[in-house]
Amino acid sequence: MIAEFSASSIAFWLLSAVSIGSAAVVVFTRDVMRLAISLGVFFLTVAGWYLYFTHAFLAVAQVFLYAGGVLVLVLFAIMFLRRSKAGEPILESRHSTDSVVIAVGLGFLVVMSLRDRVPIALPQQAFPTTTELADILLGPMLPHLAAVSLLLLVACVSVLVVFGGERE
Amino acid sequence: MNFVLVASILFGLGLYGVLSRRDVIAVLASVELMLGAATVMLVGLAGLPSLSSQGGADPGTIEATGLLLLVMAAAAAAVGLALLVAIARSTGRTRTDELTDVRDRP
Amino acid sequence: MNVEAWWFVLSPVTIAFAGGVAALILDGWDRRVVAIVVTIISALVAAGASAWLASGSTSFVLADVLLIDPTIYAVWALIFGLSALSTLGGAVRMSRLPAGGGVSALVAFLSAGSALISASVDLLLIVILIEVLAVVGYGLTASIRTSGAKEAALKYFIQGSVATGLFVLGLALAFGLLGGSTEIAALGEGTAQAPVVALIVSLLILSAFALKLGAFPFHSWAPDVYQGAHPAGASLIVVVPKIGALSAMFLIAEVLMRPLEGSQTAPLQPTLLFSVLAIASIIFGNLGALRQSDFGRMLGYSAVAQAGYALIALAVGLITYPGAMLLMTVYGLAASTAFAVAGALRAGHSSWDGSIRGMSGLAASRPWLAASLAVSMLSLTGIPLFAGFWGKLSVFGLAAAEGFIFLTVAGVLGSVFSFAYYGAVIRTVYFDQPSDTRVPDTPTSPTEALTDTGVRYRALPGVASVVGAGVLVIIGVVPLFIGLTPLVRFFGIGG
Amino acid sequence: MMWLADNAWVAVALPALFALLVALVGRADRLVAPLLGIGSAASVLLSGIAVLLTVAEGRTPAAATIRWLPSEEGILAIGWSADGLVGSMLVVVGFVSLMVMVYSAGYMAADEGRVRYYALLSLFLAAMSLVVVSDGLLGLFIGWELMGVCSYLLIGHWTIKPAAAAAAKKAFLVTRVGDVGLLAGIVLLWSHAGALDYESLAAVIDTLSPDILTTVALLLAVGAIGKSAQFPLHIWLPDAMEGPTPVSALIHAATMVAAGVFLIARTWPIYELAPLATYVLLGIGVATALGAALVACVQTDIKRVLAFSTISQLGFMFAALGAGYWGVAMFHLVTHAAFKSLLFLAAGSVIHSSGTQDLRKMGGLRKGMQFTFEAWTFGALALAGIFPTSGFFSKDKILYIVTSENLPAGALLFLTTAITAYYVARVTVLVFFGPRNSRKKPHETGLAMSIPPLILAIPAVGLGYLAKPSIELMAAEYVGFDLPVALIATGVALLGVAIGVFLHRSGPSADIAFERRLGGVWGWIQAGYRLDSVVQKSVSRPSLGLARAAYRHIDRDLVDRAVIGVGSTANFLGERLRRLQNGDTQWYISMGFIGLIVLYSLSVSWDRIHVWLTGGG
Repeated sequence: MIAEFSASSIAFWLLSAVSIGSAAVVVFTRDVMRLAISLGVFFLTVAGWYLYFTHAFLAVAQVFLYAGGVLVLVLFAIMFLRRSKAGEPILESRHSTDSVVIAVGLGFLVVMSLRDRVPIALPQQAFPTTTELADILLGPMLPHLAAVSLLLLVACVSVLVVFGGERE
Repeated sequence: MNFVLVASILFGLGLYGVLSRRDVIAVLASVELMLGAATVMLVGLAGLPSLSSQGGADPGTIEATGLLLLVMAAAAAAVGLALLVAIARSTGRTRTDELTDVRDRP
Repeated sequence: MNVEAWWFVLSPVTIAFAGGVAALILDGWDRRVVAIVVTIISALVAAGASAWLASGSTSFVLADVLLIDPTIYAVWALIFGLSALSTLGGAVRMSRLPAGGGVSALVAFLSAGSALISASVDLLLIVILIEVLAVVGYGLTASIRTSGAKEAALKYFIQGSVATGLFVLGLALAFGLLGGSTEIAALGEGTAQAPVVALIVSLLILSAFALKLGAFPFHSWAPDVYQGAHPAGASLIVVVPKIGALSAMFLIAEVLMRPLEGSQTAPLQPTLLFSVLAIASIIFGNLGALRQSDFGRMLGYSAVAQAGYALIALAVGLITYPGAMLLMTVYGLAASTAFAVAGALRAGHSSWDGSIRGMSGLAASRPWLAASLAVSMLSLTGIPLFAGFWGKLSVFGLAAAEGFIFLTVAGVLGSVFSFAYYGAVIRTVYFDQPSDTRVPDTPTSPTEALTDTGVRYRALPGVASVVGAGVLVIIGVVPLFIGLTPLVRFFGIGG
Repeated sequence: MMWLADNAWVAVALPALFALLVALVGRADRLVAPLLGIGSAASVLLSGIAVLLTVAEGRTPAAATIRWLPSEEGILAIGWSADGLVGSMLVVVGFVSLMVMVYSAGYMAADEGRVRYYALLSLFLAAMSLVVVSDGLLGLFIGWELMGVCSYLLIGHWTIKPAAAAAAKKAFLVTRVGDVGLLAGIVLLWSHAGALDYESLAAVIDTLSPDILTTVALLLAVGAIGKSAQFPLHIWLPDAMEGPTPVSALIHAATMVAAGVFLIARTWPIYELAPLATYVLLGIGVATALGAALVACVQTDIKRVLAFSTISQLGFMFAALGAGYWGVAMFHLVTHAAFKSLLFLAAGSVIHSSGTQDLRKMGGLRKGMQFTFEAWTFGALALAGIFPTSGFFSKDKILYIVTSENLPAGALLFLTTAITAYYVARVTVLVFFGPRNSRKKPHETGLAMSIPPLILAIPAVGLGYLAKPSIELMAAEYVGFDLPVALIATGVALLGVAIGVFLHRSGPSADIAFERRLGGVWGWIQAGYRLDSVVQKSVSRPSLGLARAAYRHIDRDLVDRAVIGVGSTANFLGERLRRLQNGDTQWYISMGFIGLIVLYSLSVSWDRIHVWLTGGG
């Protein structure tokens, strides 16, 4: 056991513990600000996982996009909702066995299906440069990139359709 | 085991949150947990050396795929939050058990 | 591979997309009616271009992720044609929305995304495009801004996001464990070594598709959205993406699932899975539709049953692909016609509450609308002489010929049963006396006329419904004399 | 003319075209819609005459096939073919519908839904012609369904009457039960024979196993029973009398209800190899003939008497089929079409003139309605089977073949003949003789309505002399005249007439006396043995036994609300189902995941389930 105690495995255990812990807080907490903070921590640990898998650029993008973008949106939404209701919103859950069974069942199903297929080995890969990334995104994955830009446009228009254009 | 187990646990936690949380904002946060877990699973699995030696994906493709999924999920999250704010503004209701106007009436 | 001509290959999609962008800009100038007209015209041009390209014989592969051949062009022509019809059907209501140009732009983007999805052979591209369709769906559902519509949109969003999560998880497993690629053809090679992984991947991805298709047990959003959404939106949300999703489901079923059927080690039984889903959808959809009082909700449940008929084709296999596309298309046409009638009613009888009861006496006050509605209901039931009959015949007929007697019987019984609620609409429209509470045809007020183009604009949804009904009858009658072959060849076999 | 014979599809296309024209321009003038209707009837009649002339020359009219699906077997093909049987049927349909169209010009002159009426009637003609000229079961089925829809809409023509709407729905649903049987038969036949056109079927039919053939024959018979209103699916026909009287004459007496007999005649090669099915036909035919005749004796509504009499006469045709002589059945179909449509049209005039359908309120109508009375008398004599009318000849042949095939069945049919003569005499006496019970002065109802019954009287009387040539034109086995049977039948019928005239000569008082004496039995027969509810239960219970336990709680409630039990049970299930759609998103998602997990488990353990299901084999 001690022999395996490398820097990499410390990172693995640490990441596992923090990501599961923060996710659990998001799912179970009754306080809305704790939820927002734990969600931020979770987003950061996801970035940590990407780093662990040697995808530094992805990790940076995750931090910018989620910890920086989505989390701010969530905070705005929370503050807006707070303003619309009197007092501190307390989050409620309906803990029931069937939800537990479904969630555990699905996780079990995935893990059992992959049981024999996933080798226990650490990912070791070359670090792609951003130039390579750009070449791929503008080369073979150009259709995907175009589709994502269509998605962004569509998302903006959807928000416009729900909110915009009100005169009077 | 390894990160597959962790990602599955995260996905299951997110799913549990979606199913059990009463407040839509918490449900949306749980959806983010699911998507994050799934992306971690993708990046991790695709990078395993024994699998990529079969002629699988190169690191650049994995990273590009992950990036596109990130942007996709973020865009969807923004629309979801906008919908939540819209309905909160018009009805003041933000809980799933309050949002049951549209349904079959016995 | 013909990279030089990509703009040529994708020209229909580009035209529709450009129409959407133009509509957005016009909406910014608050020229909503012009914006709507522009999207209708661009959709018609895109449909024409697709039909013209479909008559050619060249196939194109773009960047290994888009596979475009005459069959796909034929599907595109239908998608863009339906898009034009739906926009026409919802035009009046759309023009009254604060961001009406944006709504018509969304419709254009929706048709462009659906067209791309039907041509795509790459899981990553499919998941992104599905998300495009979903986001358009959320926007269109909420666009009329009633609290019910917003609620339906939010619930649709939550269910759709969970489905996206499932799809991404499935994509992760496929990408990581079935060959390190997102191309569906490449995934097929990995399935033989890892049947259990292929099973879970297929189930996760199919769940997401079942949600798009509105099939049991992921159908629950359909009645809410059909009821809550904008008429043009509803017909598109539920019609056009289904054509794309069905096409992609066939691809996945054939590549990822079918090769494993019958082998001793494989746990994957695509025929069994699709049969169970098909029968459950038929039962749930039909029973659910039976006692609905809201017209949109009834259509929503009946759509679940129609998805069940399409799933029969999936259970039978690739041989029924053209039949399934025909079934889905004529369903879409009939549903669009029905929604166009609803759009016309909303435009004319602003007091119409959306209920079937509220349509009573329509035959006397607006005979053409009533006739269009009757045609679309008969076509949905699958009565001979209407287009729906050929769709069902080509699916059920092949199912029976391939020995799937049980599924055929389920489908036929479901169709017979469905007349109970489709026929009830016809009875209400033609036979029932109008209830006292119904306010008669409201006169045209200055705000309603909206004559910025100088057209008698209120008539547009009615025109759309009559056009749709006419096409339904033509498709229904013409094969009696020339046979179904040309129609089926249009969808890619027999040629 | 020859061109018409070789292109039988015209008989379908022209009425369909006229139907469309009526819908489009029918409002232009009062005469447009009736004239177009007459045109569609005439086109069917001309087609039929052309076909018969060609067949009489000894030539077979041309046939052709269009393939629908480009599959190798070519199974999904539709086409037309014509022979003597088709020609006779077309002539019957065309002639009767021509008379009905002319009659309707008077009867429906003031009706607001006139245009819809003529459009639907023309469309119905197109559908009926499709059933007749189609060269295979597929085309037949399409026309069959379309007829059902037209009939549904025509019964419900007067939608102000709730009874009409309910009757329309009931007719549609009950015949659909038969249609499911027909469809199942077609699918089964197709999966084993690989073809659906009569020509290919005749070629391969010997190679099929007798079990399959018997099953197919029985399933097709279920369809025929539904359409031809035979026991136990006859319950829709009496209610269908809520529609306009000309519709009753055309659809519910002469053409559509005869489609069942035609179906069996057309698929006769199958029945030749399935003796069990012919026994069933014989049994159902005799039972229906006798049972319906008894009910007809106690009805007080003139149209319901005729409706039950139609059921009974169709029973005679089924008995003839069951005895193995389809040509005889078809001949009775032809004569019955003539005299029954005549009776219906005359009854329509009577109703129009007296303003009621109730026999007890009529009487003494002979004075003032001379033409109608004469026409009625010819029709009544034919129905009663009195020499020398057509009904005498066709019924005599049926009695003869059934008696020689199965003596008890023949005896029952003789009894039925007597009862038929009795109720015919009863209706005639109650309507036209005796004291006048209505304040309204009887009057003729205009040329358009009094001429058609008189024209119909010609075939009703004279067709009997054409028995040999017409059966031979259809290429069926001819049965000669049998003197002993004819004598007995005539005697029995005259006895029935005598009793009927004797009992009812002084008005409806005999009915009242009977009713007092018989009490509950009388009411039981009058309600058609209360078979309605029995059939409803026997149809609903087996098909949806699931809900039986719950059914008990709300039985009364559901039976009242829904037309038949199938519908109500489905409603009940639908109601339960709606509780699933409770507005809770999270529950919806749970439902999806439960489904996902179940599908996974099913898939993974399918091998074991399969082994378990097949008992280890």
